[in-house]
Amino acid sequence: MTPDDRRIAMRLEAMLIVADEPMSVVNLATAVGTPVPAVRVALQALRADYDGEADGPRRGFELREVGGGWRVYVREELDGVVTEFVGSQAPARLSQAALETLAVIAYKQPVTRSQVAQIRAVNVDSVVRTLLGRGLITEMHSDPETGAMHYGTTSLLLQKLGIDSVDELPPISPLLDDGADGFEGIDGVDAL
Amino acid sequence: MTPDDRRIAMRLEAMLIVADEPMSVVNLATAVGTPVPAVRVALQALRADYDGEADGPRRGFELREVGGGWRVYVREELDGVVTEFVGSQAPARLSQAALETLAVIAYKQPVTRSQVAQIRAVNVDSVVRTLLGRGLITEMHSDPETGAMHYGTTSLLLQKLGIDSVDELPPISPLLDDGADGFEGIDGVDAL
Amino acid sequence: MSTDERASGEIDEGGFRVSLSNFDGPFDLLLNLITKRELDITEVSLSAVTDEFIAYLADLGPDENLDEASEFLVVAATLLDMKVAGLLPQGELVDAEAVALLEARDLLFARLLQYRAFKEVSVWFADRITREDARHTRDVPLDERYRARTPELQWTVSLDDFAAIATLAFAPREIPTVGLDHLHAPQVSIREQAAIVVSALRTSGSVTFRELAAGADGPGVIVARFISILELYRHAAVSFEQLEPLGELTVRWVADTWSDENLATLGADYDT
Repeated sequence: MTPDDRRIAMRLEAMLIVADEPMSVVNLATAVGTPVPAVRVALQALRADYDGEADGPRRGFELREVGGGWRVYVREELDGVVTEFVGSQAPARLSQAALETLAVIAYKQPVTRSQVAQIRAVNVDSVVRTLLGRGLITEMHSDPETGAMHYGTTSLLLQKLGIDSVDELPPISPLLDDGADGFEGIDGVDAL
Repeated sequence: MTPDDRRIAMRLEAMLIVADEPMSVVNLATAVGTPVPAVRVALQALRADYDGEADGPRRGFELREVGGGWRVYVREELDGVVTEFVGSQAPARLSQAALETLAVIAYKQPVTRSQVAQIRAVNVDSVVRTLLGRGLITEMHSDPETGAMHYGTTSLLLQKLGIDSVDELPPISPLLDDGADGFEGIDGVDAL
Repeated sequence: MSTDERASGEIDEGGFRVSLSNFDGPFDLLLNLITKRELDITEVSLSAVTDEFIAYLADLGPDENLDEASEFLVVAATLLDMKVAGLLPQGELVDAEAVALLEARDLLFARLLQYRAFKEVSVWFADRITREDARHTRDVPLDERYRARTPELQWTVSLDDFAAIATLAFAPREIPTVGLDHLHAPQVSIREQAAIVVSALRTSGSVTFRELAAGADGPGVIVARFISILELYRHAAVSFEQLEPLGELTVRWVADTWSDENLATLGADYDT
């Protein structure tokens, strides 16, 4: 492998490690500033490398061409390790913090993480991840200006609560003097 | 490297590739079913491997120990390649007041707001609120007598600073040692 | 530019200078010299620094960037603390033991240097955060298939429970503070207290502060008497003598000319 090949491989690795969906060869070529055919060759070489077919060892991850793009995945034979760990980490019940965050999102949706954090006066990043993972909330749209993601609740939550729509959420009492201005747009609350 | 070492390394790679936050050595040890010391050794070896210090080539990604755990990052010299493509937005900057407050809390933790206010000679309530909302500091415990809340820094702050523990904070002006007698709580600084 | 240069450059702009018998220059340089032990802290006259500081504050226009002057807030707060500590030996703003341990001058400089150390290290924080923000980490959502074996979520919250949780979550989470509203401090007139002080001083010529404060009805009155003495000092009507830090403070009447007109304008700064 020439130093130039190695340079391309490193750049590809940098791109592939942050990509959260398969990246097309064309996109990768643009990103690393290398013609498409060379990128194609380099990707094949990386895949063989990770599979232990070059000089190095076989990796715990692999490079797969899926749906017209390339992406790093956990090597299939190791899926069990990940599944088991994820299962052991997920609590069967939601924590109080998770429930409160869920409640804020339910009543204020669509709402960004930082807006929730402001109301709760704590950082809610990991809780939001848990709720996403549990399918109780979902990403709705990102703000065109700031790019901040807005979250809302799912039909799974409605199902758990036994209601058909968020309109059926009970109105909450306006004990919030200054918090009240945060409720514009929520029917039911305005009505109070 | 024994086949057994290789097996551990592959399992670690599988876990690290799915992790969305720094993974503690303990969690990794649980996930791969290997004692902590062996995991620690394996992580060091992987880091050296990715850095091109083993037999293989230098990778476009690297393994970093940050915020109390291990996580895969794009190699710093290649951040430019990724930034252009990902087009990440700059996060909101902290004000000078927030930075100073953060510094006082980092070095003197656990510390109350009034202790911080005394050092900064201004009221720090709103700054503390901001830092809490950003998840950079957290409530640790309240004083059993006065009820005053003590604050400390979070692993998110360590991640933001790119360090693994508060021990890696730079030593602050040695002159502080002198006056320290009169200032309860500076002991932590001496320890640095 | 190093942290040091940046800090001093900034303060130089601020322009607080002191002129002492053994030092003449920017206050920041004075601190630097003390830090590097090129100037003995015990050779610095605290009262001279205080005078210069008050003069500096008086010249500060309303448009001055207070953020840059934050170091001087520390000076001001410390000077005030020392006054309070002298006024109320068991003062709460300063740990009485700390005051006893450190001479007043040491306290001022120790605090300043402490503040400064944190200010300097905050530059490191800013640099690190900026640098780390530019880093990219692998942050990819977990594939659905890994969740397959996740234990079923046990949902035990009823609709009403959920609303109750929402109410709790929306309740303003004020950072707890100790309210001072219940302290209905009666208004104390500095002018009235000054009249009492002036009358006592003109009668005796020289009185200790302890005597002046004796019989005062509550801390507010003591504070007002103390402030009135500071005001009288500004009018060059009194002088002080204090043989040792925190020792007995003797107030002496030195006014050549004094009329009740002076008294009428006294403490006007405190009028609201």
